[in-house]
Amino acid sequence: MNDIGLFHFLFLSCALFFIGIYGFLTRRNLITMLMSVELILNSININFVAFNKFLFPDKLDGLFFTLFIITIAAAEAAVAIAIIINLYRNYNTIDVEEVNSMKY
Amino acid sequence: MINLSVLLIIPLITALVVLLCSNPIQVRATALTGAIIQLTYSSLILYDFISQRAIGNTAQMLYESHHSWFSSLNIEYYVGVDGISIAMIMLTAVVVLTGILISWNVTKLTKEFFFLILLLSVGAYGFFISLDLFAMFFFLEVAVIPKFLLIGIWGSGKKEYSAMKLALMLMGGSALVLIGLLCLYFNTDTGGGTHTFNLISIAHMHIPIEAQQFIFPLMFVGFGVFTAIFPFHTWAPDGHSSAPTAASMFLAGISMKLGGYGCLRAATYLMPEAAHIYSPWIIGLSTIAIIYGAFATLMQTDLKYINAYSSVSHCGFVLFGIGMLTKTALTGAVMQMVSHGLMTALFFAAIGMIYERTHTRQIAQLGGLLKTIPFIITVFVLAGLCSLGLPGLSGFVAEMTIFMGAWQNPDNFYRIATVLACASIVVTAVYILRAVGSSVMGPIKNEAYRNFGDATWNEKLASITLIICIMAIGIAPFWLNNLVSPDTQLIMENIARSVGK
Amino acid sequence: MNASTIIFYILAATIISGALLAVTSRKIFRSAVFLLFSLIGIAGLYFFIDYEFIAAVQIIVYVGGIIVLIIFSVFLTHGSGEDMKRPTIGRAAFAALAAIFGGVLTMFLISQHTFFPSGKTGIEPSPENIGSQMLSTTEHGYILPFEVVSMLLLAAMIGCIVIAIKIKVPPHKILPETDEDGIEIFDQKQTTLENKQIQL
Amino acid sequence: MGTDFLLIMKSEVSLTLIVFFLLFLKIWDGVKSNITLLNIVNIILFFNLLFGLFFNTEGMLFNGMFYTNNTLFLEKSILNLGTFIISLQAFDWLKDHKHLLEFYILLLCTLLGMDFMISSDNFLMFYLGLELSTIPLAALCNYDLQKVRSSESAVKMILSSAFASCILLFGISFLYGTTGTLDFKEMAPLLTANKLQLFAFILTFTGFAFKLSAVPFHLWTADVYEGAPTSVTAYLSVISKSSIVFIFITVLFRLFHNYDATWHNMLYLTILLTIIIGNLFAIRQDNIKRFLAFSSITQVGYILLGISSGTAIGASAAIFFLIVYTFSNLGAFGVVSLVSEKTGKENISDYKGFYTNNKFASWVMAICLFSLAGIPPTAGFFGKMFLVTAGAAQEHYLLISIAVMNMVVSLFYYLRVIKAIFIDENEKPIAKLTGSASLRIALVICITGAITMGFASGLFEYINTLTGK
Amino acid sequence: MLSTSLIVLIPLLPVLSFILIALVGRRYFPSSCGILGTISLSVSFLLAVTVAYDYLFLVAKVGDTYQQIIPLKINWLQFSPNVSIDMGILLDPISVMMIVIVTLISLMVHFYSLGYMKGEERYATYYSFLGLFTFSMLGLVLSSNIFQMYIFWELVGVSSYLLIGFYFDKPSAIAAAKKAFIVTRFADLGFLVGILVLSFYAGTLDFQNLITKLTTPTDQLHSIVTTSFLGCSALTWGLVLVFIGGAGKSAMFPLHIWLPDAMEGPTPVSALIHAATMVVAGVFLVARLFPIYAISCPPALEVVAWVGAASSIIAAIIACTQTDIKRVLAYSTMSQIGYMMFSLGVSSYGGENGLGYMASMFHLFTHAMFKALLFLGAGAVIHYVHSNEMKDMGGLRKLMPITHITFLVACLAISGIPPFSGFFSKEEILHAAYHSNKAIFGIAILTAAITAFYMFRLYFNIFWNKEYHKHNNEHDAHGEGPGTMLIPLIILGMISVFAGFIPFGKLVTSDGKILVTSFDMTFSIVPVLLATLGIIIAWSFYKRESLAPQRLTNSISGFYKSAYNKFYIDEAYLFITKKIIFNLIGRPAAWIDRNIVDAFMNLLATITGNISFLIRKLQSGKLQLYTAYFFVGVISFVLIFIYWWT
Repeated sequence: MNDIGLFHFLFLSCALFFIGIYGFLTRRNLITMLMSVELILNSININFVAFNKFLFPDKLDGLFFTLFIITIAAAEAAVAIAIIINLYRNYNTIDVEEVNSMKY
Repeated sequence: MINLSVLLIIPLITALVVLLCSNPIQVRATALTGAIIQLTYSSLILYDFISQRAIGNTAQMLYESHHSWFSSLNIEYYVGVDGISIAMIMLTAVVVLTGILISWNVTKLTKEFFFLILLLSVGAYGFFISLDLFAMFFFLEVAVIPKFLLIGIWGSGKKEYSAMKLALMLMGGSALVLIGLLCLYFNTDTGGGTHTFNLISIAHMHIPIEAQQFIFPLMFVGFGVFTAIFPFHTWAPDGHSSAPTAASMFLAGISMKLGGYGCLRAATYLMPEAAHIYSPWIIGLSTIAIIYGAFATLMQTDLKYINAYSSVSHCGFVLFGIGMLTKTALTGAVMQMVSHGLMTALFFAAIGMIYERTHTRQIAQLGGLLKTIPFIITVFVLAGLCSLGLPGLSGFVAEMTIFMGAWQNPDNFYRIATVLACASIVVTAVYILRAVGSSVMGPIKNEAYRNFGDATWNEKLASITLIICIMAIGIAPFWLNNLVSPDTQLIMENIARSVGK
Repeated sequence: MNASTIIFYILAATIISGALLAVTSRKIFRSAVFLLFSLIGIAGLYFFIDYEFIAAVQIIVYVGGIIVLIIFSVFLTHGSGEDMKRPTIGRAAFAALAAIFGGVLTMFLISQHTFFPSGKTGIEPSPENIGSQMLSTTEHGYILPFEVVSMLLLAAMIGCIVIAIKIKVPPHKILPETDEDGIEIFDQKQTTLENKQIQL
Repeated sequence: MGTDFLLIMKSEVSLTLIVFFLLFLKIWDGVKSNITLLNIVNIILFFNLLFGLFFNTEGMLFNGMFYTNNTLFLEKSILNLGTFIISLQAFDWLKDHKHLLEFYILLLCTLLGMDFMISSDNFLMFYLGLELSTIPLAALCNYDLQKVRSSESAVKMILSSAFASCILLFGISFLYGTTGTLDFKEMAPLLTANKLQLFAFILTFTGFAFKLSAVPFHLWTADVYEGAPTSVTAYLSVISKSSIVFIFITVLFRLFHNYDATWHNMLYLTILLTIIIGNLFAIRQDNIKRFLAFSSITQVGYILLGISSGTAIGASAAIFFLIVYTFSNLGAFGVVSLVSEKTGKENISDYKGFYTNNKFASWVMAICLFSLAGIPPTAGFFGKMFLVTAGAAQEHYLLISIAVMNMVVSLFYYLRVIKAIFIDENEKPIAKLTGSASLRIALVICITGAITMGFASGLFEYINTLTGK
Repeated sequence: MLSTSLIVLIPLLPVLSFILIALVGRRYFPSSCGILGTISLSVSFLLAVTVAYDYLFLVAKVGDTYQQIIPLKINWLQFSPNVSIDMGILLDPISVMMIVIVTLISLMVHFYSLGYMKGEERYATYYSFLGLFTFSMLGLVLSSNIFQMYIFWELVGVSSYLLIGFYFDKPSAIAAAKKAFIVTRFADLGFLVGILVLSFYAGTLDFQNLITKLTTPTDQLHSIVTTSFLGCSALTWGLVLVFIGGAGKSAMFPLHIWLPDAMEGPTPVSALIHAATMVVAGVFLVARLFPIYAISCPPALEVVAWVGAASSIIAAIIACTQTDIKRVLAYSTMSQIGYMMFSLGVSSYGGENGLGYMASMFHLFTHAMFKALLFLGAGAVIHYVHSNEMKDMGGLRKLMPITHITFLVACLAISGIPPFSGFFSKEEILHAAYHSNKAIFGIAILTAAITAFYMFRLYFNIFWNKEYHKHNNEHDAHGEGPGTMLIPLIILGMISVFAGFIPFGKLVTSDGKILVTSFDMTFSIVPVLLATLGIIIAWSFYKRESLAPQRLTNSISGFYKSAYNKFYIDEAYLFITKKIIFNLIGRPAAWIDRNIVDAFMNLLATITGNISFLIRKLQSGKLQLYTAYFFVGVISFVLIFIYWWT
């Protein structure tokens, strides 16, 4: 794995990040938007882990950061889903385009 | 011993007591008492000041008092007065007192009305006694918002529009002042890289000329908006005409003077070189204001509009006097401020009294009132005569002083401007006589006018107070002149020193 | 091109294609599954660089937790069967352009940069090390974040419960209603309140 | 460690204890009356506020994960104060709410998050604090469970802030990658002018800008503010925002001081956009909460103006302004919550003739709005003046001019509300509203603060000595 | 024994009466106000006479020259160490003469008004205004300071305004008052600017210093004379401007238009203000500054001369055509003042050459007497007939014998028939004109003839011509007013007869030295003959009702019509004010203010509002768009701050 270096990981994560952004900007379902967020967070995790692994293996900062991000992602997802469900009860839809009663 | 802060405390306490009052009678009584105490105290200061000067106290500012306020920004509560400020303080005290008397019969939200008026007066007093630019600015803005409410709540006509316009334009003016103030602040140096707002010490500093060139117009125009400088005067006609009587009196009598005073004290005094450079511009603008205001007045049909536009013209004289940069003209400008303050207050009071009875201010609908309400009409005519510069009343003295001073400026441009400004007194005569002629004289236009009662005691008291002041200045101007001219002399010396350098 | 390289590219391909499909598939359920693949691919990536612990966490939390949650919510919101609406062409084009532009820019910036590895010997990211650091208060100790995140989880939990719990009773607040009964109730309330409270 | 440890972390410790106490109350379920509960909570919060003022011990814990000093204690006290006031104002809303204790648990968790966040000297702690203060807040936005707008606002809040944290994290990951540390102190000297770091910095900055709702990252603000329950809106616009400002100052001044040229420029642009766009939107709002949202966006512009000076004075001005802003904005929100709670009306046009029946509330509203507009003698004037003065030290006079001229525009829309309340005639004005005693206390605190804070020069000087260190 | 306090009392008594009546009298003793005013004026008059006597015969003569005496000077408004407005009293022959004239005529008018104004609703107010006017006029003539003079000048204008507009429910009266004030105000503008010019160069406002500074040939004076602006020297400008002020007050062409209209006021007022006192203020002003005109700036004096001459002839011609008796008198006043003016204009300073000055002052004095008499007489007639129009009169000689006699005396005096006073003063004027300017002399002598004609036209039309038809409700058998109205007529008639014998050359001269006037009988023949001719023509035309005047007017109908319409000067003014000033300046100014200046401010607000409306879509309520903007924002920030703005 000598030739698989930091940059590979970074490019991968970068691609994932922007795929996530694309998804976030285009998916009309709130749950899929949430999924895009997860993708983005994962790309960031890759970044942290890769930096930790390839550049600064003396400390585990990146790794811990990743761990916490994963935890928070879980919490965030839970709350978001709770909210989405509540929204669904009130609106009877989870299409993000239709959730625009407040504007201008 | 005189403590200037009392000038702020008295109206403040009065205002607070007003808030605690439970019925309109108490409110009025409290407000009146407060105003009388204030006038008494102001007179005391005036008396003491004159005697101090007489015994040779030549300090620039008297009764100074320093308190550190925000020391990290070198902001101080720093008050002190010279002759100019005292003149303005007296003006304020008189106008406040008469304003309260005139609005004796305000029935709608009496408490709030008097509270706001007193709050406004706090702003004015504070502005005139402050020697710290920050505090000055503070008080300048204090005096704006009460006007909005006064016009908005108790006004007439298109009051919302006028109130909003007035508030926004005045705030726009003060925003310009603020920008100028900040630039000025950062161009001062008290040593060690700290800056100061202290007016006196800035005056003794040398502000770089480039900075002055940038700051001066901001400050001057900013304060000028308050004085209805052309073309930022349009708040004045609408504001004055929509305001209730007392508010009109305050607006024209005091508020417009804040601007003039600011132009003099904060702009011209602190940035003499720039004042010198911009002097032709000031003269140009103010001459336009004088002439144009006068001509615009010619076409007005509403009494309040007439006085409002004529205020534009008259306040043009203030700026004109300042722009001339001669000692006499500056003195004249100060006198004009005092004079116009009193005169226009009287005028608005008279208009208010007429309006209260006839419910119209259109000159075409008035007529023959001299027969039914002679006292009020006499007041009205006197105010008109003062406005057109009748000798023996204050307007004449002030205008003549300005002209005399203006003519000292040996430059054809200034001379022509002076002649034009002089010419405005003819136009003034035309519109005043037009207003007086067709509204007061002539046959009675409306039979309902026959049943009016003449002025009540409070109206009489207010009018007479103002008339006495106007005549006191008109007949014996020397005391005002002696009060003011040493200090204008000082400002002139500052200018001369800087320009000479 | 050795084995590890190939493995990496396979993983990368899984991740990227999973992600791409997850954000484009019109069936929400499929979308979730593709996301699952992508996440598993990422876990694989962690294994690939010997970060087993984090790979395990990734699988447990994401696969065992979040994806399940998502799928669960998909069922709850009745959206699983139908095709999702397409994004408008303009939106999709814009998003694609922006994302590609952003991606290229970032990659460009990354490729321009020279990273400076610390060059020190690494700490084995073993569960023991991680565990001890996690609960250590000394240097490189993560006890405080650990505690904070536990608070966060607590809060999230409570939040979820409050929000998602099905309320059977009528609204907590009695708003003035148009029918007469409502007004009556409201008025009674007002009067009782007035006894207790001083008027503003 | 020992007592020092407890004293250094006293705010956090006490908050945690309160959270657990409330949790205990909830589980025990012994106190049935909401009003009693509310009183208990308010008293606790009051003591928490008092406790925050004393026994301040500066120090650093957990190897830089947590540090505190007197400035931070002050900042935490500001947050405590705001929370206390909001809690008082929420009385009417909560006294019939089923999930009262949960509300406070969530609220105090976010407060705890903010305390950790502003005390952090480390990106990890910062991030955790940020999320702790965001995620429960999104749940709180949804607290009017039956209201459509409430859930909409919560969705917008959580998804957009998740997105923003992603951007922020992306930036942080590169900062980590290029410096090898998460610690502010260690990272600061390692930041050089290379482009990737700059890129990472800009991402971080935009993350902050999002939280601050600075234009062009502000769009979520208005919708969220409008839909959330009024007390939560107040919390969002005051407490949440203040805490971000505090940490933003720290981050800019402590961490990114190598980039000061860049962030001056960024702030320059942001301030311009924020003030102008915020004003432009605010002038045509009718919903008063939405209106206050835009007005608070504009206020952020001014706060940033103070911060952009990069000096201690600027920081003190910002902190001072936030104190003033806490009082003023909460006062306004107090009245709004009173009205919307009792009548369900939230539009400015509904406020026409409000003064006829509700004199005290009208004056509170007026004074607070004047304070927000920066009109003397209210404290807002001083706050704004100091911000502008501090900002002017950079001698970007164009910026200052635009900012100052925009104060006039903002005056316009504040006056619109004042006009509706005092001037406009209304056939059926809002009837006499009676709020709870605690709301009254809150309003009195607010106007007292909004009037007197400006004259309390000692406070400003005190802040200045703290930030000057 | 010139006691300062006594001198001060002369102007102060009237003003005290004014204050007393205005504040107290009007309300508490309205009917006694006339008495009060009259008494105070009598005292004032007596004091004035005493002072005049003391000054002329006891005190002021040092050597053979009258000295100017300044018994009182109060610093009123200090502009700079040298320049100040002082309130002072300056006694010299002309001011002494003027106080006598003013107090005398005023006293007569006060006395006369006791009867004339009796029963008037605002009787007390009338007397208070009279007091105010008298005070102002006395202040004017006693001024020691040019600015003090200006102050009283304005006060006189206002009192005149008040008195003209006394019948304030008559629109014509209001209009006339307004016109008088505005026209004179316009002229005063010249005066004011003139003062500014003069005072700037002289460095003082004090008459004495001013005259000394501007007549002593120094470098400074030289510089003024050479500083030119638009072709004239500064001094010329100053003096001409000051003269414009004087011309306005004195109703010189073309600023005379207010004077005929001013006859809307009560007739005694016309006698006081618009015949005897205020209107000569312009003459007085030129006389006061005469040394400067004469010594330093002859061109300005030339202007004075020609304006005076033109006014006198134009007014005379117009007077011939007017039918309102007061208007005829008004034009005659204008004409006579023109006489005084050009008399000053043709004079020069000192010695023999100062004849014109002396003559002018002399004429001022005599004219004041007989013109006041004429007005008071006309007042009596109007009082009886209740009309101003000649056609309503005729044959009144039997009904009003005393009025008739005194009126005739006055007519003879004004026509310059010896030995009435007018003859002497006019004679001197013609003399002076003859010696210095033949053209003006020609005009003068022609004017004299026309004067005689129109005065007697007036006289015959009132007292002869047709028989007077009594109205139904006529109550009196004879038309004379009460005694209070007759006594002033008689007194003034006496003075008009004898005043010509006062040796003016000894008393009032340009340099204060005695001027020996030679009396040249041969020279007098031509003017007297011409005047007699005028009378005869008038007699033949108007003694009885005849068609002769009609025929004459028909034959020169174009000229007659234009003269009847006062040469359309009023219309020209009206055109300028209404069409040009109101429509072309005032209206546009008001329009611009509303629609450009103010609209600009509103436009700013509208633009802001519109922008706000346009960008509202930004806040679309759609979460993904928000995020998209966010993302675009991030990318733009990255681009801007990494690559562009660093």
